[in-house]
Amino acid sequence: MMAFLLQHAPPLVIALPLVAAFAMPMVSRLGARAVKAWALLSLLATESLVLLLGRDVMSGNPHVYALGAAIPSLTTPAGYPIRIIIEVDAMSAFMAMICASISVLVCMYSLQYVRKKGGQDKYYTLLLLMTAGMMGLVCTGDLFSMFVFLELLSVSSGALIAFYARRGESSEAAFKFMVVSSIGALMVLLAAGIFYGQYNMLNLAAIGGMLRFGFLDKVALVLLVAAFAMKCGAVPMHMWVSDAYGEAPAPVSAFLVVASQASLYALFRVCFTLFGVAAATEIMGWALVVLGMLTMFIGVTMAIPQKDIKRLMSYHAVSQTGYMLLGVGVCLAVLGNAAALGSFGITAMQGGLFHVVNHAMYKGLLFLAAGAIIYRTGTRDLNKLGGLAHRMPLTAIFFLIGAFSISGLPPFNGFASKLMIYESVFRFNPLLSVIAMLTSILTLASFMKVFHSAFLGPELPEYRGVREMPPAMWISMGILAVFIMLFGIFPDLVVQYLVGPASQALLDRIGYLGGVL
Amino acid sequence: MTGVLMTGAGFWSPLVWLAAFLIVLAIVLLIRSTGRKKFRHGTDQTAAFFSGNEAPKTHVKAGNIYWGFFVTTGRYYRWLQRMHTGIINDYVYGFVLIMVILLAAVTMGGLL
Amino acid sequence: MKRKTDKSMDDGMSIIVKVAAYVLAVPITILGLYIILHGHLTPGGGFPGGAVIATLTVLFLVAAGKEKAKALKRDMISFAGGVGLVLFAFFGFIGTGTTFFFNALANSGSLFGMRIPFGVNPGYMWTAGVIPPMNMAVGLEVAASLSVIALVMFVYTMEDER
Amino acid sequence: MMDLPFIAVMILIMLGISAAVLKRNMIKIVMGVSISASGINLLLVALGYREGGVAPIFTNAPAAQMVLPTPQALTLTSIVIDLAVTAMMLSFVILMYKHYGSTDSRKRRLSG
Repeated sequence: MMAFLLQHAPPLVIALPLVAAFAMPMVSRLGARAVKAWALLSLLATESLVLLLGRDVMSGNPHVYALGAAIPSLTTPAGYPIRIIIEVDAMSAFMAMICASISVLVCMYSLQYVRKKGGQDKYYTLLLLMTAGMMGLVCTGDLFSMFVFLELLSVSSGALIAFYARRGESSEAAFKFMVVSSIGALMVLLAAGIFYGQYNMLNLAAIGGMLRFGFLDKVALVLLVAAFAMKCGAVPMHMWVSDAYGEAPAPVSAFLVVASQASLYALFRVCFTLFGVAAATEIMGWALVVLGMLTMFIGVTMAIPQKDIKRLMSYHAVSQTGYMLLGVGVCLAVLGNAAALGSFGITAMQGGLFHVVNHAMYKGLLFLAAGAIIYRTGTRDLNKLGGLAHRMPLTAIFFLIGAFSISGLPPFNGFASKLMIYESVFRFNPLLSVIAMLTSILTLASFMKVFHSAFLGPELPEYRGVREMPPAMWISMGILAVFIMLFGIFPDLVVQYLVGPASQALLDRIGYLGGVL
Repeated sequence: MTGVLMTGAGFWSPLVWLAAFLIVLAIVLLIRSTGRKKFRHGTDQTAAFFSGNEAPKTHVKAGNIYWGFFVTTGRYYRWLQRMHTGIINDYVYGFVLIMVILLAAVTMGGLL
Repeated sequence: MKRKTDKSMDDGMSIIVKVAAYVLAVPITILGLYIILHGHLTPGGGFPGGAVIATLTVLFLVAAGKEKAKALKRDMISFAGGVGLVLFAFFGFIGTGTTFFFNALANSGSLFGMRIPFGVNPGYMWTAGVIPPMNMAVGLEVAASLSVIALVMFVYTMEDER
Repeated sequence: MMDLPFIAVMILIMLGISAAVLKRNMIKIVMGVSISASGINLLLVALGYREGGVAPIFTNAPAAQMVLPTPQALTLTSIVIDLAVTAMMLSFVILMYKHYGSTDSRKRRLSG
């Protein structure tokens, strides 16, 4: 049974949340409790399947699965790959584990957070669809499926952003999100068309094996990089992020962070696996580094003056994405230079990937803490908040953990990944490292502003009746906080068992191509 | 060795950091315990000194924090405000701009 | 903001449009079903056929108007859509003994399992394995969800200002 | 003459994106996105065309080389997705019109 599940795990991790979402209209006839139980159970099942798959993949055993073939590993029946192929290597498994874990916590938090009458089943359907889209995006080995899952992700997250349709702002944010992300996805489709016209293939590995890097390939590279960089919120294409994250319900914002990181995965996959050393890696790497620097600095400076707590945090999400782009961009820039790659390139990439998982955790925790404030006080305006630590001490502690972690204070996990990025980037170009540190300082400054204005100070009369958040919310936040501490105290184990294999898989282009061909 | 993260140029050991933190904490508590014991909570001892008057119990609102920072960097922030218009056309324009710049960089890059 | 409520759409359009719509309903249904059922033989399939059937809903909404539109229950329609999708996934899971989406029914001799004779043929209905049932499932789903979209948008645009 | 569809594709995509950048009416922005999508669908269909090939339909097929049905499948999928996206965007425009009373993209509340 376990072997059967493991063999069929790659399509099942996509199909399980998808089928659970399809069945939701039937389950919703049994009442709101059944809807919640169904969503949580199916996400837990997905999570356990992903962990099962991830443990196998991380131990150096990538899975390749051809849908509809006579045997799962029959990828090239006529000498070239023809079917939809799912390829899960350590990098995909790493991302899939992040997505699945955060989805479970977000669902748990939503059990009490989402109180809208009559919208429960739709909320959980869309949450499940989003999970399926992310899983598909990180697991697929096919450029066209990537487009399909990207659109599935965009449509479901667009609908979730506009969940509180009574507010005009959320429709506005969702409209902007949909326009921008559908144009981005169209560019991905255009790139897929360009590849199909040249090589008659859509499989990432097959295209990578035949790549000539002519003019059309360069156009396709630019389209893909621009589209995925936009989807992960790089400056100057980041404006949708602050609208969308700011207006979505708080758990959805926490989940959208992971959605952006799935796009980041696609960006790395395209740069490292599809193009690899053959392409202009130095230029592309520098482009990512410059984008990363801009993202980091403009994101954080835009965050400081914000007065809406969630909008402020969304700008921080933009800013933190810059660190990942910086770390991995440095590795991409030195990809052709074996000595530099060995001495600091790999560390930079590991720092970037470590930051991905850390960011998913602490940003999730911060958004959930913001959600708790909004849930109890009903306002998101920092000018109206104050003195909440008297009434919500647990929220204050969780918020502080998240804030310390995002600002890179030891011994939290943000410090470990940022230190890896600083020290490796310093050997690449010291100026970049200095700007990155300055960004961290500004991050701490702006979170102290939030902490001071929301939690500190005398108790305000209008919040005298505020109580601590309900159990489902603090349990999910507590799990995140515990993992932040653990990752902070044992960063070497995380790097050794999770990040290390993932970065190796991303660098091992031949291995990925050989999995299919 | 468990607990030591190699960062390329150096290393980071949270366990050692925690141990050092605890030692410093112990020293701080030690010094603190030698202090005077006359401190009383909730008396005039803890009240803020406000020229002899009753100290106002107000909360500094978020909009007033870092006022000087924004005054100093006003030109930069005005530039940022002009950039973040919030109009969807500008979002798409930024995307097209990045595509053009990247395309120029990738195609012209070989010539330079 | 106050806006005038459009009462003229409450009872639908004129009697001519209504009669024409009711007459057209039969050929539209038949065309849709034909496209769905022959999806594995001719161009078309679940999505185009379902979309054709969904035009029926649009036609009904436009012709009959807002009052009659209340007869269409959104919950029931999305339930039907869910059934279609779950059926589709079920046919995907049938092949899981070998691989996901494996066409287990094809050439098996059972329902839709007829072997296709090689060469030019007029099209045999009982071939193609799981593809025709999947087409039907998708047809049901698409017809239902497009109807829901049309219904929701119709209700939105007709709704009075709060 | 073989390049004609590709020129049309480029024109359509450019038209769509320039509509999204330049037009201030949100309905027109949605139309621009749809036009770009149609351009890309045209690209996929044009890529699938082979001189002298027949459509990949077994029924009453003449004895000639069939084209690979992949581009057609891609086009159908992308049409379906485009439909969903357009429906979503239009419903957001409806909602925004209800709240803001305008379809002008400059009438926004989220900025900065």
